[in-house]
Amino acid sequence: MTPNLHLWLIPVLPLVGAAINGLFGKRFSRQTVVAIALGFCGAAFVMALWIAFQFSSLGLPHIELLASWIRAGDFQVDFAFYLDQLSLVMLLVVTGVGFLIHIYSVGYMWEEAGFYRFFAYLNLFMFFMLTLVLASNYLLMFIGWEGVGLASYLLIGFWFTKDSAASAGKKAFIVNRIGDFGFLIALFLMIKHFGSLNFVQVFRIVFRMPAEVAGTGLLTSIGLLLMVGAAGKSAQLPLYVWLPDAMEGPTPVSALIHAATMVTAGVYMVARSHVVFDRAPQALMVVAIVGTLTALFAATIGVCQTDIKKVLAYSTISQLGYMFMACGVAAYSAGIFHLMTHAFFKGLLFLAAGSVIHAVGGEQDMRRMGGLRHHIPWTFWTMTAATFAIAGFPPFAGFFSKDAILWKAFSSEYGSWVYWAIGVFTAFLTSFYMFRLWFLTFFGEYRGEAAGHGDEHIQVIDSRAGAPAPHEHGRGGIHESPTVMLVPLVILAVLSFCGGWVGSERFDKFLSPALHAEVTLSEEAAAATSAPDSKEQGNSETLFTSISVLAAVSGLFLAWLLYHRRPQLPQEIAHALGGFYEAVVHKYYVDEIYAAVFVKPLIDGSTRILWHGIDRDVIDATLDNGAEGAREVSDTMRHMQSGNLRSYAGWIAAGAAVVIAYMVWLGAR
Amino acid sequence: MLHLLVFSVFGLVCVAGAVNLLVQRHPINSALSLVVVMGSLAVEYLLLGAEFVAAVQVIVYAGAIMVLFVFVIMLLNAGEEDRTKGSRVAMLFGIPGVVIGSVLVAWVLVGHSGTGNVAVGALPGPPKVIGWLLFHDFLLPFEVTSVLVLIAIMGAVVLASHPGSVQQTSAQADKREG
Amino acid sequence: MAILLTAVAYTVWLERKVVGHIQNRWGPTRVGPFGLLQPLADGVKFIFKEDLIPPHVFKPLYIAAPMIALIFALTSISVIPIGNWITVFGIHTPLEITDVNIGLLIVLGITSLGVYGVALAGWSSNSKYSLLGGLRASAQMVSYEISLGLSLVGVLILAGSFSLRDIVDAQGGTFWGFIPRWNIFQGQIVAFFIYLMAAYAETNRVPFDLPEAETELVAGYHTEYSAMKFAMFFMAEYANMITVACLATLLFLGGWHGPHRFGPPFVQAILPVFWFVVKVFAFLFLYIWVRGTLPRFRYDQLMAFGWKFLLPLAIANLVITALIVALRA
Amino acid sequence: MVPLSYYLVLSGILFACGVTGFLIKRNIITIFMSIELMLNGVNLSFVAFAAQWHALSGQVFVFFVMVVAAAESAVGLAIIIAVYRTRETLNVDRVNLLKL
Repeated sequence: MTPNLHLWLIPVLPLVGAAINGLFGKRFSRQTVVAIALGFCGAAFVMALWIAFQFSSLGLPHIELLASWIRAGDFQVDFAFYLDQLSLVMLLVVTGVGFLIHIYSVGYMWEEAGFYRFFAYLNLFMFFMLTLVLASNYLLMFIGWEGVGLASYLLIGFWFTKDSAASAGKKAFIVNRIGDFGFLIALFLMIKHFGSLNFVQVFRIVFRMPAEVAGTGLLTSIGLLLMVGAAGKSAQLPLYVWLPDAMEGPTPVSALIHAATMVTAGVYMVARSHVVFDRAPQALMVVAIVGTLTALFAATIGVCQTDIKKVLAYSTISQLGYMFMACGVAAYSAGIFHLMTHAFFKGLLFLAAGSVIHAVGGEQDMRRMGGLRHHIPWTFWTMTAATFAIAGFPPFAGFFSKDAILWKAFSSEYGSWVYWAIGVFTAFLTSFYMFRLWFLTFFGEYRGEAAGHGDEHIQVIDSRAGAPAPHEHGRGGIHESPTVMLVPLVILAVLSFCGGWVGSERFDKFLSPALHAEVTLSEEAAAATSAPDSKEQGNSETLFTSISVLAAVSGLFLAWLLYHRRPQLPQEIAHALGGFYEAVVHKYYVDEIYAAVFVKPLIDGSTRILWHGIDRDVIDATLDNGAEGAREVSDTMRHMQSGNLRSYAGWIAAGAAVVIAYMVWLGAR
Repeated sequence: MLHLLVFSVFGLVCVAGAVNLLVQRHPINSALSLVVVMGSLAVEYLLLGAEFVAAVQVIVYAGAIMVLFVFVIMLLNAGEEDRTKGSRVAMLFGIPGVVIGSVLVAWVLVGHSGTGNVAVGALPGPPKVIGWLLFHDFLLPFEVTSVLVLIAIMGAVVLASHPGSVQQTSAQADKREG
Repeated sequence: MAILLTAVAYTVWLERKVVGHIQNRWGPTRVGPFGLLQPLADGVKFIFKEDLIPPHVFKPLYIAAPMIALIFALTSISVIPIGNWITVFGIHTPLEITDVNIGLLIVLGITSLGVYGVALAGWSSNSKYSLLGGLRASAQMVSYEISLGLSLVGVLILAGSFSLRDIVDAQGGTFWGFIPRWNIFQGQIVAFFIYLMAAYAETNRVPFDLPEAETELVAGYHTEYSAMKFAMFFMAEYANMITVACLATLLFLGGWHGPHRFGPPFVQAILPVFWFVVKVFAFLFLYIWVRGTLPRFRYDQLMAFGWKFLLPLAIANLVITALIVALRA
Repeated sequence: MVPLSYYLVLSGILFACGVTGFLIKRNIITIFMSIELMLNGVNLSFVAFAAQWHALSGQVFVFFVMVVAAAESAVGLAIIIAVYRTRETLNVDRVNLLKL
């Protein structure tokens, strides 16, 4: 029997860390807080590594039952952990990158108030992410799903005193909830039709069902709903609005959540339930379309963003779009491969951006930066590595994973050249805005005031709504970040450099047992792709890779041309484009539209209809009028009690007369 | 025909007494007119053959209750009733209303129930039968009325004899005690 | 009527003589032999005296009151049968003015009306004394009326009828030869005493004559009256006395039943009447005798006696007689 | 022979007078008397009907009415005395305050 791996230890360790920090953090010194947080997260990482080493000797889907949770009739859900190649990869990514970000944030958040609170949230986030990844049934995954949403809310709104941060946190949480809503309905459908939520049972039932080629059957609807959940969590087209605003949170948070882990949850979930998607081609097509559109859309917005973190946020959305496009064309392994590489270089980009902001004293606007390569060489070189990686230059990781996706997008049985074309164009845009960022921050002369002495910092800080923004220690001008921040940067740079060498085929083979073992269809696809036209596939593949490299280089050249050679050129282009440029700058007014379409009517509706209409006019009215009516009646009656005996006598006589009349009438009748 | 004559005479006396009760300003006069009414009623009862009732009427009503009234009137030495101007409305509606009402009632009564004629003394006379009835058929009401009277007595005693609850002039004191 | 009035006059005379003798002084002696004409003298005096009417007196009632008193006093006599059937000159008439089968009731009714005379007199003479006198008199009469009525009920139960004649007939015959079968001996002794006291109270006589007590209330309700009106009251009072006496004889002393019959048929016819008169005379004598001797009751004693003693006794007596009758029947 | 209806008319009239007295009169005692008058009117009709249907129970009812009337007047008069003692007046209109 496979040895008991105590999988449950991995999520529980960060939970313990979070508990200790959260409950007693106030009394610990910063060093102890760091020790606890890093210690537990590191332990989880070591556990993951230890499992990875043993992995080859393990049985394939290794399920460990911890305890039974719900036992309602034949429906049964229990705390069980599921380990296979896919979850192992995710495990390594999450714990690895998470650990590095922990180290980084020690330096970044050193002067922050609520230091312990930050690390408690981080550990909490790790716990939820790990439960999500390791869950063996959808319900436990859903817990992780919600928990991650909660942690992101807490972390985004870390500086809760700043109302923009608080509302950003709220926005993130609400949008996620909308996504979760779809996910939940999918769960209900599964319970109804499959009677269970465990991956094993569900996949076995779905495996036997025929593919719903025509029409929208059960599987398609489940697929679509899962897609909604994933879109909410991974910020895809309809529900991406929360991600750019999530930049309000501290940079390591953005790095951890919006680059490496949380956003990838959606991709992981789609990959995990590939069996469902394989049986529902329409759903798969939707995933692909959404993915590509998001990629293109986000990339266009990213092009004209000025805030360094916003640019990275939109690039994350577009890269996620790539991953979804990959899943959409049933190239799950490519998607996951890109996910892994993306985690490395995007994490690095965010952390580097963090150290850049750290260096210039909290300034996030690229227009006020420039020529920083001399001041912060380490950050500059690591940033360069990440930028080349994301742009997709050959030796770097990004090239391999993106190229794999693009190739699968074209060649895959579900794919079509349209996806490939958009993909390439987006790749071009990606490299363009990445190098634009690169040139603006590191080349040219320094445009910020931080060059002077410390006072600007204060002025700068004051300008930002006087909130206790992260007041970087303003000692002297631009300075390199402390080593504790640089070490993770270097590691990530190395990873993003050589991450790609694994190669998509070897990665594909590695993941195939998890992703393709029982899937007949995708096997043929894989076989088809790899076997018959391997030769012809070989040269067409090289053709495609060369095209994508060309796109990346042209992106670099354009960025160099516009932002390095002739900096005034962008303004002219902006004027030329006019309205379109304005729209793009304002993020196609999506937020405004959402506000107008959804938020406003909801608020107005509830106030006007629910509050005024029903509550006030109906309920209160009835009560008040009732009371009023009673009072009036009693008032009229009161006059009768005048104390005047003879009026009483009169009333008695009248009453008697009435009675007599009635009697007579009765008699006479 | 004698009966009719006697009846109408005493009937008129009754009505006159009743009207007098209304018209009289001084309560003592109205009290006496009431006694007259009761007397004539007693005679009416005799006409109807109910001697015992007549006798009791005289003894109880005229003899006891009216004496009580006279007693109270004397005791309280109630003065003339001050004539207040009757309200227009009362006059306007009151009198015609009453007249019409009584005429209507009279017409109905005369019209419809003209059946029975009443013979004088036709009632199975001796009070013994009444006694029998009283103590057999109507025993329960009899007992109830006796309890009622008991309560009435107690009530009267308590109410009337409550001395000095209110500060009163000396004149009243001796008068009341008399 | 004539008989009654002369009887009234001579009762007055009798009373004054007897009271005088009790107080060992002579009664009226000067006018006529043994003062026999004294009542006549009084009557004349009353008639000729000036009949003044005090100011702001409630005129109509002031005058009416004595009349009411007298009228009721005299009417009650009408029902009382004096003797048995007598056939005089072929006319077979019962010796009474009218024979109503509820005689007793009528008497009771009229005595209760008598109260009005007294009450109205007291009130209409518009003076504190007379008002108080009137109040007391009427209160007294009303309360004693009840015990009077109850005491009579005992007799009724024995006789079984309201008609006085039947009651008297019921008392005919004797017990074991010598004890006459009068009600007084048929267990009605207690009733007789109650009756006696109630009667005194009814007529405001001696022990209960507080209303006209000279000492305190200056002749009570008829203080303001003079001459003729006073005479009326006076006569009314004595008439009542006689009525009560007759009633007593009828109800308790066996009416006209004498011990035994003797003498010729003519005498035989008169005999019942003779017995009746003798009994009435005896009762009156008792009256006067009591007047002369007993002290006057204080008012609250009087009322207390009336309500707390006499009434319960009367009820008890009634219950006992009812039991006897029920048992015997 | 006196037709029954005459009696009823007479009692109706008496009752009417009683009611009007009850309404018009100012003096409490007079109001009481008009109540007695009404009761007498009723008694008359009782006896009249009793006579017509030769049922003695009618008369028995009269007794009960009398008893009730007696009780009522006793208590009523006591109240009147109490009222007079506190209010110094018998005029109904002035006796309309519960508290002195």
